[in-house]
Amino acid sequence: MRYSIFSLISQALKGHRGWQPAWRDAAPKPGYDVLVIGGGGHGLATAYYLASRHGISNVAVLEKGYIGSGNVGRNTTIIRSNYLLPGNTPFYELSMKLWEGLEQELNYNAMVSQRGVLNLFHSDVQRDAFARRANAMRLAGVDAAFIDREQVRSMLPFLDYETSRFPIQGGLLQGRGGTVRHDAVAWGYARAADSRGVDIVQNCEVTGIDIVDGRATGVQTTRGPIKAKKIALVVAGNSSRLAAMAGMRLPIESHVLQAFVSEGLKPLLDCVVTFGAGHLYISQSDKGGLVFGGDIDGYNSYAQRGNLPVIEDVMEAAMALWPGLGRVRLLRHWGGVMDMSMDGSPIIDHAPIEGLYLNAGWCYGGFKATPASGFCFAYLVAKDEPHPLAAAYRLDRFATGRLIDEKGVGAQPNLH
Amino acid sequence: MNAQPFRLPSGGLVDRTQTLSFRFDGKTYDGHPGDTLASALLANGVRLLGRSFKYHRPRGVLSVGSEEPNALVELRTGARREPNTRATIIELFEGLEATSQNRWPSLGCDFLSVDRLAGSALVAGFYYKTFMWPAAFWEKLYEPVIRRAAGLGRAARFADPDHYEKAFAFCDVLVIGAGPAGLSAALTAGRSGARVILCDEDFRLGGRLLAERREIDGRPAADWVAATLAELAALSEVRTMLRTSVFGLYDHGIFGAVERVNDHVAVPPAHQPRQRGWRIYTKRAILASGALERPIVFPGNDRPGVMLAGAVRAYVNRFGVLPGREIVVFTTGDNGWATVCDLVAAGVRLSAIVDSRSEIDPTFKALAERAGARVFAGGAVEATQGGHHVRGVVVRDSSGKHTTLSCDLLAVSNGWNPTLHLTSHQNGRPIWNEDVQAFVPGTLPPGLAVGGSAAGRFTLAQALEDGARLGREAAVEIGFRPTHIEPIPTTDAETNRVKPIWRVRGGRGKAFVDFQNDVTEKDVELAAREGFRSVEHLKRYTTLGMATDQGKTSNIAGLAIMAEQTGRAISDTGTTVFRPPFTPVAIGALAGHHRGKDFRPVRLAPTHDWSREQGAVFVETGQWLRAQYYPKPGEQDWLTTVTREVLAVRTGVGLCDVSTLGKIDIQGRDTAEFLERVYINGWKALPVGKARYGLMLREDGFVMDDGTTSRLRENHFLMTTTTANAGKVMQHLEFCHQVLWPKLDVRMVSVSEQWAQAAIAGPKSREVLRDILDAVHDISNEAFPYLAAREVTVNGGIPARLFRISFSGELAYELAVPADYGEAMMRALMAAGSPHGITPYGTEALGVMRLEKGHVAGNELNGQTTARDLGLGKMMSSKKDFIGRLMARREALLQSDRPTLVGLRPINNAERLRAGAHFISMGRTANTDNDEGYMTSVAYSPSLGHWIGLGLLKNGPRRVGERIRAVDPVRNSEIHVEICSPIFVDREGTRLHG
Amino acid sequence: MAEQATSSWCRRDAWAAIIQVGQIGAAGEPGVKVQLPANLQLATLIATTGSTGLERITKQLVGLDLPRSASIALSATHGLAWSGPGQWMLLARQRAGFSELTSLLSDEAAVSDQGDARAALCVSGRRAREVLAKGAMIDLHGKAFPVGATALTSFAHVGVQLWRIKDGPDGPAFEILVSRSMAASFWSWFAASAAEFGCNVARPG
Amino acid sequence: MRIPCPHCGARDVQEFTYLGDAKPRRPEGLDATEAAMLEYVYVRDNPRGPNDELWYHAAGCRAWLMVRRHTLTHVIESAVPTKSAKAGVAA
Ligand SMILES: Cc1cc2nc3c(=O)[nH]c(=O)nc-3n(C[C@H](O)[C@H](O)[C@H](O)COP(=O)(O)OP(=O)(O)OC[C@H]3O[C@@H](n4cnc5c(N)ncnc54)[C@H](O)[C@@H]3O)c2cc1C
Ligand SMILES: NC(=O)c1ccc[n+]([C@@H]2O[C@H](COP(=O)([O-])OP(=O)(O)OC[C@H]3O[C@@H](n4cnc5c(N)ncnc54)[C@H](O)[C@@H]3O)[C@@H](O)[C@H]2O)c1
Ligand SMILES: Cc1cc2nc3c(=O)[nH]c(=O)nc-3n(C[C@H](O)[C@H](O)[C@H](O)COP(=O)(O)O)c2cc1C
Ligand SMILES: [Zn+2]
Repeated sequence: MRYSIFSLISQALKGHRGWQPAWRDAAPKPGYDVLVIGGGGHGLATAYYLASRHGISNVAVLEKGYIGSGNVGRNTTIIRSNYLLPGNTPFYELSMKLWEGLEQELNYNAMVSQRGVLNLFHSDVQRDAFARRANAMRLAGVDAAFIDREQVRSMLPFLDYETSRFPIQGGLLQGRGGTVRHDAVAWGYARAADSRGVDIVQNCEVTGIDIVDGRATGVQTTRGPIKAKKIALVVAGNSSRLAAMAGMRLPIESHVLQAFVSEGLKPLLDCVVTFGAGHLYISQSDKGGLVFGGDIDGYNSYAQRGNLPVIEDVMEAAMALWPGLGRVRLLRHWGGVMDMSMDGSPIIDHAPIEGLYLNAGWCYGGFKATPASGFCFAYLVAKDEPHPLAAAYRLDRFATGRLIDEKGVGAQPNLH
Repeated sequence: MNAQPFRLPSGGLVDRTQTLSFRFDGKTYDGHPGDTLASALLANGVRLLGRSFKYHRPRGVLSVGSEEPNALVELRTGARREPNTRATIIELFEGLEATSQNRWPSLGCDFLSVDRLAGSALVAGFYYKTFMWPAAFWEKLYEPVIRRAAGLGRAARFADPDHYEKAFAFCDVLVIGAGPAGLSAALTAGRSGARVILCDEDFRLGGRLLAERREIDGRPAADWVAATLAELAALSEVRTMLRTSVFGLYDHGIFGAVERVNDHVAVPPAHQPRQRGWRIYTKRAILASGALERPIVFPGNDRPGVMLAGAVRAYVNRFGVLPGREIVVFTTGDNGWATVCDLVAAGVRLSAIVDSRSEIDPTFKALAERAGARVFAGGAVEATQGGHHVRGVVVRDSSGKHTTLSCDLLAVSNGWNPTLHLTSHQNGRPIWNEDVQAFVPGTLPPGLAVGGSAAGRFTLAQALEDGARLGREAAVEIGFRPTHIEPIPTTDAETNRVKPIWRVRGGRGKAFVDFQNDVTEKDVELAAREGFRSVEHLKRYTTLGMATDQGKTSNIAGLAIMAEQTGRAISDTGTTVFRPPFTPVAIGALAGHHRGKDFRPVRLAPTHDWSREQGAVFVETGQWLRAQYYPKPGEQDWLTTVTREVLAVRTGVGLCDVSTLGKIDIQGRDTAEFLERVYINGWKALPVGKARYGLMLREDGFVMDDGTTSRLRENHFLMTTTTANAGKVMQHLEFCHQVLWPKLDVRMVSVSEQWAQAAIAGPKSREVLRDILDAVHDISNEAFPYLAAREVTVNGGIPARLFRISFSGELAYELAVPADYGEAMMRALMAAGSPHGITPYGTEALGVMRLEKGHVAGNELNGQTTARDLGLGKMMSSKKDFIGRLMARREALLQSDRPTLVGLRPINNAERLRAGAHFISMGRTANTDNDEGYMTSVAYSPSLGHWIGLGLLKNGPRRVGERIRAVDPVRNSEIHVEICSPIFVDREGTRLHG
Repeated sequence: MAEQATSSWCRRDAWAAIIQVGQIGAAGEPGVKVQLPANLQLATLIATTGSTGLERITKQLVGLDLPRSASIALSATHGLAWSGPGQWMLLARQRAGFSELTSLLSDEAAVSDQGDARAALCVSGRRAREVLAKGAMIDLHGKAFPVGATALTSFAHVGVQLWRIKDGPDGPAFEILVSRSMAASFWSWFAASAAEFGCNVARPG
Repeated sequence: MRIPCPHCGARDVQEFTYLGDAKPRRPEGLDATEAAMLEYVYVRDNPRGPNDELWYHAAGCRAWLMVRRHTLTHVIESAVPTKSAKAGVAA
């Protein structure tokens, strides 16, 4: 059923008895043209674009838990395309464009909200680096503005301008950046993919990958074996585990990133703001909770939960940036397992095994990439050639030296 | 009006000898010490305390603890305003001021309350289905409206004036909860000699015993509590912490807790924090957190005056408050009868008791008779009546007949949920227990045991028994020996049978599952219908359990209804994950002292005060504050100052503090070999008494850091690093030594803090130094040439180190003395230099001069550049292995068109360059495809009279002489520049060697 | 090297302009007492791997056994604090003779002067442990941290080494070394933490 | 987390910095191949289970430790100085 104000009102009058499931809870068929492993944002988007752009709808998305149980359902919802390096900028801008038309495309309101992302800087070195980045954005046709301390103050008067250890000097503002209702992204893609014939199979964990004569032919799952012509791995924090099933090792480590939400508050923060002198970003959700993120915990982990030092670190930064938060209470915090790559950038490429495709390495920044990742990955899987805007995300870039290291910290995932 | 009309004439743990005056929504009321805001308001007959999130429904007090979903207020005012504060746990103090929230214009008359019709469209997830057309309307219209409706309370607008702190505690056994289970656990563990911490979030210890009329060993339970507390107080290794919520369980037995040190007073006393955030390190922990009573889902169940039966008991017994006068009890188990019993004991009559069970125990029947109450066995409440609070209920009896009863309090009970949240913090899953009709703890994290109600063992006898046993077991497990075993106290009889019902069917109107987020049974049904059947989907789609109470009272009904909708058992449906914090924690308490200037330590050079005296403006460099420039009176802008400083160095002599550089003392037979491996260039041939510039790479082939390293003796080197990278380099060297090459005899230690160091630069620098050094030291050009490095003495024997190195390109020295002498050194140099016009200069002038000389620094050493990129490729030795050697050879890193270091000068000398501008060839469109690099650093060169820059440019060095565009769209500028050598001044280095 | 400091070259230790002598925080009998040791001399000693020479010579020169685990050997004049595997902090309570002493050790160890690299303070008083517990992520309970124990750790983001010296009249006493550059930040935290107990600061001589 | 430093005793994880997998051995010397170095620098097992890791007691004794820690439960089995564990040392 199409969603609209009219269907909503007509259902309201009927006691909402006529709504259909947003997607079928499909049982796996014996075989598919394409198996997408991983029912996160990227996997569901991949399935949707395979069906909608490439006419490939004999597709199943296999998800070990419930869809959206991974990072798409636990991130801080920030979208932006303020990247520095040429391998990244156009790709993230494609994603931003896809976000901008997402609701109409999916007939699902994922609440894409372009409320602006403001990155603060606190030193001259940082200012120069941000200027470089802002200009790179503008050269790529991405919106970027450089604002000074007084402009920051007029936007966010409650931040600390008087006593702060690292005074705010200014900020890089991307007006088109913002937030998106995370769960709705998974649900919206799932519903749209399902309506095009894609099977969404939940509670189906892939436990093995069948490789015959160097070719991937199917998978073993907790719901039985499934054959496939092509297999697309999109499992974020579990990428190394799936790769291991195919005998591969990746330039990836799994790390935990925590996120935090405060009790619901009347609106007080309109944009997304990041603190440049510590690890912290804050936005306010449509429900009123302040959503915080910070640094990763810093060690390999599959635990989906973090520890106190980083919690305190994030809250110290919050108080340093915004001293009025002292009496705001933290409601909940949780963690996600992220696929931290060795240069901090993603991989969208063929695996060295025929029939196997790899989408991984999104670190803590892959939510914003969801539409473009699905779009470009579907392109790769369908056409067996990389999408031009994702061509830099090759697996062999570590060997060739064509790294995409935005932060310049080198082959140490916990520093990206 | 009668003051506190609902206060019982006697009883309770409030201090009636004192009266506290407080305000709610502008009206003044009285209460007593020992009250909570909720009990005091109830005593005054105030029932309407708040409005719900979505529908703005009137809400009152449901519970008596931190699980409260409804009675949320804004506490205090101004910068101390605290939104969403639970009236049920706010301790009353004189002058307390609270305001209702989420209503407009007033609590009684809220225009935002949603009527039936609109309410029927605002079902779970309605926003996903609409507001999509026209696309532009979302940001401009729909979303702002939705957002305005968001949230409950208002955060303070100003900086929090109170202080917070952190603290760390260590114990053998942590006991969480000081009810009967926790008290006896603390007692047995404590008696064995173990170090025990007993925490309770309440402001009085005793747990449910404070709320109940129970007997222990034949005496009132309060006596046992008092005796136990007295014994605990006498045990020196037992520490009791009141008002302390344990909010999270983290890895390896570490708990987070928050102590509300001064929330029970209007303003924290001088020198005291408002709250303290604790990290508690434990060997064992016992969770004795009790249980939370469950409400019942039926239409109108959210109206003020509907209260948990156990809470009613607590208000009566602990606070001496009768929350209503015409009382109906609606229960699905024995617990409702306990309330009847206590009301009767307090001399209160009841209207009716509705028990959903068809069989009623004869003793209960007798009790009802004494209460003068009608009994509806097998009945249910189908609706409540009233406006802002309950005035009546509609009861359906076992035959289906409806009776309307007037009442102003409906006590409900549907059994209890163990407070097992902390057992889930490490991903443990609770399991459904049919016997007790509740989820009980599943797999426990290492070191944690659960007892009493928290384990689903709901009787007092079980609580006492569990506590005693677990306390002893914990102590024994970590090696303590209990002395003698005291008998477990006996208790009066108690029954706790329950047959929960997850919703009352048949009624009309909204039946709430989650009170705060306004999730109704219909929303759960809708979620099931639309395929959101996993409990986690249910939660996210309907927001069930996502409010400030985290569904402590609501989750169970939600999942039970989902189970029923999907034909699954409750055990198969499962619960959502509980995450920390157990109750919301103020951000201030987690940050502690670390805000404002104390956010992170600041590092000050030993010469800091001297620089300040000289009028320095300071700049953050990593954690350090460094003197950036030294303005003189009358100098209008920094450029004037910096230009003066640079010219002073270039023509006379200048003095700059460089103490912040990292300094690593490296000694041992293999030091030279070690340096060979960590630096790209050679070290073995460096003579004693000489310094050399070194560059080190990361193993991935990119530049890590640079600096000069001096050979002080055969096996003793002193390495310097950049200020920013000092810690990183030290760690890297320790890695190389301890992990990669443990066999090498190298021993290193950071001496960064030991030495104050000053650069004395400029043609007159030698003269100045001569005055300072003890006469024995010959520093003529011959005796102390460029790159000489030696231990010397000053002022008659003070040990010092002298290096002839230069970042500025002038004849220059760096002199290091023990840090205590740092300031004296600066003063002495100033005095010695005054005939030559010695001028202090800061990092800004230093930056100008290094740029004039083409020296790379932070902006170029950004982790993305290789030695080749920086024009230093030739330094890479081919005769030895070193860190980063192989990875630096990767194909793309050798490509000739990689951006490489060049100098840039404006074609129009008047134009100012900007770091961060990108390079585009003349005639090309400014876009990513044509982007050829960027300007890394710029400065105004007083020597040349125009701006100069360093940049990384594709094919750079081969393009010297070419003109290109430096575009800076974010600052609306574009400047044409000429590519030149990065060395702008004294290319031959004559000044340096002079 | 004999050093004849003249008036123009005054020493200025790390606490100058940071700490003021007197009472801070709550008035009345101070719960915490701070003493700033004067003339404390320090040097890092790192032994050659496998060599036992250092053990012998320290015993000979200062009469103390080189601690093999996280503890400190103390005499009235000297101390040897374990400060990492194969590393010690040598301390002397007076300036005279220290450079001669370290040069005698330099055959058996890499010696680096650190006397100016640290700001030292001694904390005692009834509430000493409570103040330190506001920053110490280590257990300072008498059993876990007896007299003579030492630890390298951090307080409130500032790296420290501390050890427990002989108990004072009102309970345990600790000596703490703080990185010199962070002395001001350390003190800001310490003063705020000690204020509720009342804190008396003294500087001998 | 608390890491049981063999020198200092159990200490909060906050005192440590993390480097990662301790298994890869640096290919040493002028004969080392680029391919081997590539593996060493970039490729990881990243197991969900016990993992040998390099930790540095930065705020403590400054020793590099090899810690065997479970990446799902975070339970630590052992922690030894790398010097005795030979982590990362050329074979
Ligand atoms: C706390 C946090 C904050 C973040 N904040 C942001 C942000 O603000 N902005 C941003 O852009 N990015 C952010 N990210 C990153 C972003 O969420 C992720 O990069 C992105 O969601 C990853 O893609 P995904 O949605 O496909 O992953 P996931 O949602 O993790 O999808 C992977 C799916 O694969 C499934 N799976 C795994 N193994 C198997 C198997 N064997 N069989 C079947 N299924 C399997 C998993 O269950 C999971 O559902 C954040 C991440 C976290 C954890
Ligand atoms: N009849 C029944 O069905 C029934 C049900 C439940 C409880 N009870 C009665 O309740 C009592 C149970 O004793 P008990 O000791 O198990 O529990 P309790 O409820 O008496 O005590 C639990 C204590 O833990 C504290 N607490 C909970 N979580 C905390 C946290 N995270 N941090 C700090 N403090 C926390 C609470 O403030 C409370 O004081 C018995 O008297 C029993 O009879 C009876
Ligand atoms: C942007 C965002 C906002 C959230 N807001 C809330 C909230 O208001 N209340 C709440 O209980 N949880 C909130 N959560 C957290 C979820 O409840 C949940 O913890 C998270 O999705 C991770 O799932 P898990 O805890 O089940 O592992 C939010 C999560 C995200 C990503
Ligand atoms: Zn250690």
